[in-house]
Amino acid sequence: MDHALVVGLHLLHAMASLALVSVGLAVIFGMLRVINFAHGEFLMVGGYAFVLSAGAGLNLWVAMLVVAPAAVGALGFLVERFVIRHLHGDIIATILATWGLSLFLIGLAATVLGYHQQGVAPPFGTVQFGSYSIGIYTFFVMIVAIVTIVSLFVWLRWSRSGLLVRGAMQDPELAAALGADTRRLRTAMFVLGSALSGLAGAVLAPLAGVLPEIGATYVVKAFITVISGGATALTGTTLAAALFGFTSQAAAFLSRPVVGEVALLIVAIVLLRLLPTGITGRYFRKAL
Amino acid sequence: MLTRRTFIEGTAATAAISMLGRQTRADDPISVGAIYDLSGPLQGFGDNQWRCAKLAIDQVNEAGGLLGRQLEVKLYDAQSDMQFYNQFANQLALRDRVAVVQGGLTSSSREVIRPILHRLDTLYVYNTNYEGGVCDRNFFATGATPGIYVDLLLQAAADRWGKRVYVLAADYNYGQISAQWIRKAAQSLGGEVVGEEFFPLDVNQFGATISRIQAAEPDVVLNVFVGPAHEAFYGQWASAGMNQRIPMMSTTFGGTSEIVRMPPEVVNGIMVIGSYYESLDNAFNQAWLPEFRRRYGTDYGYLTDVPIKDWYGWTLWAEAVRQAGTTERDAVIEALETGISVDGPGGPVSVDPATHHCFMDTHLAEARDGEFRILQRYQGVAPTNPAAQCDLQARPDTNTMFTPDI
Amino acid sequence: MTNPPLLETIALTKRFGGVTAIDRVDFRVEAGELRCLIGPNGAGKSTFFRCLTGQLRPTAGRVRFGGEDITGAATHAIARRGVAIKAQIPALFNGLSVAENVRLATWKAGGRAARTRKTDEILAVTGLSPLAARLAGSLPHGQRQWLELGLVMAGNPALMLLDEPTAGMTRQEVAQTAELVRSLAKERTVIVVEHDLQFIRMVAATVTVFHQGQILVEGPADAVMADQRVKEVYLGQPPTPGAC
Amino acid sequence: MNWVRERAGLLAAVAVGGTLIVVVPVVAEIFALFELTLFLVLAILALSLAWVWGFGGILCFGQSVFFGLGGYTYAIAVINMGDSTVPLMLGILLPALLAGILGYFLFWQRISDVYLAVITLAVSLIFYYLTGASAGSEYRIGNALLGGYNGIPSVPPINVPGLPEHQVVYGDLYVLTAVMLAVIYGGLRGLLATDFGRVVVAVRENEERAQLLGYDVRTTKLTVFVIGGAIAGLSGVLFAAWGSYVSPNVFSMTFTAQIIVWVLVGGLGTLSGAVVGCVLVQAAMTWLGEAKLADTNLVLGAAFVVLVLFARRGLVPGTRSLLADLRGRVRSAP
Repeated sequence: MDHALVVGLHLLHAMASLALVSVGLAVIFGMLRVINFAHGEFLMVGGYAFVLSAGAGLNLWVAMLVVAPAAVGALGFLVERFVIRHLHGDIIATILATWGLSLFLIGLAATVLGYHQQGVAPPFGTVQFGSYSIGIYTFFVMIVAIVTIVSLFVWLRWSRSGLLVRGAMQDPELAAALGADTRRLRTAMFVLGSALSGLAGAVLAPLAGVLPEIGATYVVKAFITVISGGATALTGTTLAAALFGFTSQAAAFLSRPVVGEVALLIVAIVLLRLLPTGITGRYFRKAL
Repeated sequence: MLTRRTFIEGTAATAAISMLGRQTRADDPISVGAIYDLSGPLQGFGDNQWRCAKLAIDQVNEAGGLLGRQLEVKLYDAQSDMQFYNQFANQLALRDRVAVVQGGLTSSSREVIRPILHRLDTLYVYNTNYEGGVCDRNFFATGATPGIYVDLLLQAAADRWGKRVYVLAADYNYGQISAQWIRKAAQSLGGEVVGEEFFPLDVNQFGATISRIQAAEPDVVLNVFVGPAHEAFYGQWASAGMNQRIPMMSTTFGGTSEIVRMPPEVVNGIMVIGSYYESLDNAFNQAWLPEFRRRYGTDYGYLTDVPIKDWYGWTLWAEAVRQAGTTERDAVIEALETGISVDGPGGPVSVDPATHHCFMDTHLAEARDGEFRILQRYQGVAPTNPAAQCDLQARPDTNTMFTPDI
Repeated sequence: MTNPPLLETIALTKRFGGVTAIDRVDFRVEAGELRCLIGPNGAGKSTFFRCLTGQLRPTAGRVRFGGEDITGAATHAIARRGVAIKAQIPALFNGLSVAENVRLATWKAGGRAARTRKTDEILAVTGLSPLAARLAGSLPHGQRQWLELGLVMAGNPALMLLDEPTAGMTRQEVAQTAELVRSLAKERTVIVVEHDLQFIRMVAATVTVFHQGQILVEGPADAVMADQRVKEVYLGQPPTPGAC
Repeated sequence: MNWVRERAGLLAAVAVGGTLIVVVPVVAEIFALFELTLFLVLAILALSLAWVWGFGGILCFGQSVFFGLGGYTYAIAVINMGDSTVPLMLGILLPALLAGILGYFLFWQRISDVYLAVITLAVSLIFYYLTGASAGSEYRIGNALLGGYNGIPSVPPINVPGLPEHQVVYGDLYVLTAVMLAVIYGGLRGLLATDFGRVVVAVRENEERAQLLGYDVRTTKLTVFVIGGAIAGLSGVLFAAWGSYVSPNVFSMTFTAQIIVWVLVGGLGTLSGAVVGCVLVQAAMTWLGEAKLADTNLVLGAAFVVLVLFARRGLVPGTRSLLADLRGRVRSAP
């Protein structure tokens, strides 16, 4: 019984952390149709921002929930303003640009920050279920993921600015004709997506550590999750993260970790074969 | 064109070219080759490897060089990419005509360059702990092999906590072979391996594993993790409160300054084994470590036995050249095979003529507040596991990599 | 026993989610006929065309061409049977030259020499010979229309579907196009979707009126124009070019 | 004069090819040839993606899978057989076969764009994990140990068919590779000039229009994909023979992204761009590894971003339009 409960919690955690890792990419992909290959490095920068400011004596929660998203949001602003904007949505050019950015950020982190920044231990204690224990921080990660995604949904669904964003996602020209400043909107959404990546990087840092190359462990799964989600990025990504997180963790429980990794990829392939335009290509068209 | 081809046809001819190239005037510098990962995912290892190597080379040069000649090091950054090891090894042997090549970190990098340097008659010294088994007259290893380490660790665990061990290892030759040694060691101690899991190098979710360990309730967990993704384990282990409940040992922890990067509350108590820790109080280290810090500052992380072996590798080679009176390969090999010995920050190290691996002091230590506390010293530990099949004195033509007979 | 019609649909239906774009349409065209389809925006004309070419798979019903069932067949297979379409917005190979565009459509002509001859011929007919080396993507709209017509003609199809061939054309070009369509219809069956009543009068064809996915009326042009129901449909929602 | 101008690209290619095959082996040092061999091997791989993506319009993020499969197939087969002739064939055939199966899976379901990219990437990563999980003596095929992440070392070189003792190494391997590259480049250009080549480009330009003209887009794409797979496989064979080594790394995200980068740097939609991009990027990385001026990632990353900003379509198209500009200016000058 305890075992089932613990397994269930681990499954939820895997789903939540995959969603958290992917959501920033989903916002950027959903709004700008830009695949940000530097996404992993945005998470890395978020992790460093958190670890460095916490190490400098800043309150842990301020460092995690404010400084990290703000820092990566600022980075996102610069990237959008000086690179992405000038590519005019050319998907091929953005692949090369963001890949270059990814290498650049890794190199920068390796040169400037080095490999010796001290990490932060996961706060909180543990809860006990019979002979099993789980870190309370695990629940915290789930809560952050849920709060992030739910507030995005609420904002897009019910606020005026959310409506504007949805309109611009559907038809940028029409939105522009109706007086929306789509250029500023694109910048704003890129910054939002970056900030969310920064948040995710910071929240996961105590569990994953921070190194210049840490982004590589995130980017592939985030990429596959977001694309498999399909056209309606937020709903799609949430569903895909749940499916993939569940599959890989369940397979890892039943067998070896490598089976978990492969299972995720196979499910992604089968899914895209059955729904060639992603989960939300066929269903949930009216979702966000 | 034709002459070139006939030249390249046989290795003997190639050797002749290299020999010709090495005939130099008495005051020319001696070219030596170094390949390290100074960028890419392995930079965390490569930076300190190179610092230690350079210290040894600089010390030789500052003391007047070798045979009255300065060492001129050709350094290449392999960028954590095997194809560059290939390119640069060829370049060092064919263009730079170096007297020795040292470097490489992963077993794959070693197995890429070792055959090349063997074929091109250029001496190769490899300075990293690895799974063991290489038997090649042109090859010397200063690194330790896991057989020795796991024996000592499990003995220490049996003395302190018990004999039921849970093994976590990288799904990697090093991890697989280590796991085999662990099984054997546990058996001979009368203990048992109650669980064994292997992880691809980029897995960083350990929830399932941690709950399985909780179910198995071992006396001790022994990990052989490799790479940055696996580091995530420690945070997750501590988050679940396990670092207070089950002791943890590792043969790999510490290699990339984890001890200063990870919060003490996460890693305190992890028991490790290796030939060097900064906290060693021998006289040599008391002078050596300040010298290292004088040259490189203090922002290098923390040195353990992986980078330090590069200092030994270069120092051993220099000693052999002095003894041989020449940089010529065969003479240097013969000098090394006399069981040559040097003192260093981790204690004296000497070459085993039969296996071309090294005898060295080994220390049991425990992570404590950003430092490794030395628990025990084992003197002159022998390179046991390649010894079983490899005898380069009896069979100098051997050129192979044995799968250790476990 | 009479010959089967060249094209026949039986209760052809296409639904998108909850919307029924084509609703049980029974439609037939005899060989050699020239037919106009009209109807207000959203009446389902373009969707109907796309069901005929296999670009869309009908939800229900059958499509017969030359007596054979081609429902759900692959687009290219239907094209090979001799159905060609000029889309509403010209679909060309923008990165290829005008001549290469045409040449690609001439594969039925035979060997290399025959294809070259056919290409030259089509370029001449459409007045594009001087522009043969230009990239299709760089042509102005009117000439894109001509080029696409050229592509459709080059395959020498038995059935030609033209979706608003005169959109964006000048009055004079409309007249030219009408002339061309009339001459094309001499050797084959042509179905034209058109809003331009002047054009319809010029080609003097039988007219089928679509409304809300169904056939409202069918008959000679003048009679249909005079029909009260047609007037109501158009008064309720006057035709605007550019959308379906 | 006009004749020359119209065929300037072709003439340049012939000149470069001739120099590479005939002149370079005579003047260059062995180590330089050795390095150049690698660049040309990888250029073949770059060509395969330039063909599949730039001309076939298939956004394949897993070209590495055919390269890696070619390398692994060759390594395993040649270790077991000794003579390299059959292994070389297998190293081309097996990737082509996989491309056929994968292509059928992809194109008959009309999977396109980024979704196709994700599937091909996922296939490559599956190979990455599976080969990576093959450490241990139980994973062996005949005499070949798979070796997990360590890969397969000591892969025998290519030999003259039937004469295992006549190994094709260093200068000879260089000439073989350069000839292969020239043959493939010429072959692809020739293919593009045929009616089939037109159809390939037509499918890229407007898939629906091609279908409406009666072309079976699926078989066209499949053919393109299989040809691309075979070329990538050959490149993998040469890579394994060059380095005597193959490891799961060839299936990794980093490696497959590198192929995309070569093609984009040189210019998508050109064949010469892929070769130029690949050789330039590889040479730059090698140079940075030797010179150690700064972190390789830092320099390379910045270079890519700057390149995208100033020549969005890549070096070769960028240079072409620059030359055309200059020519126009010269002509319009009084």
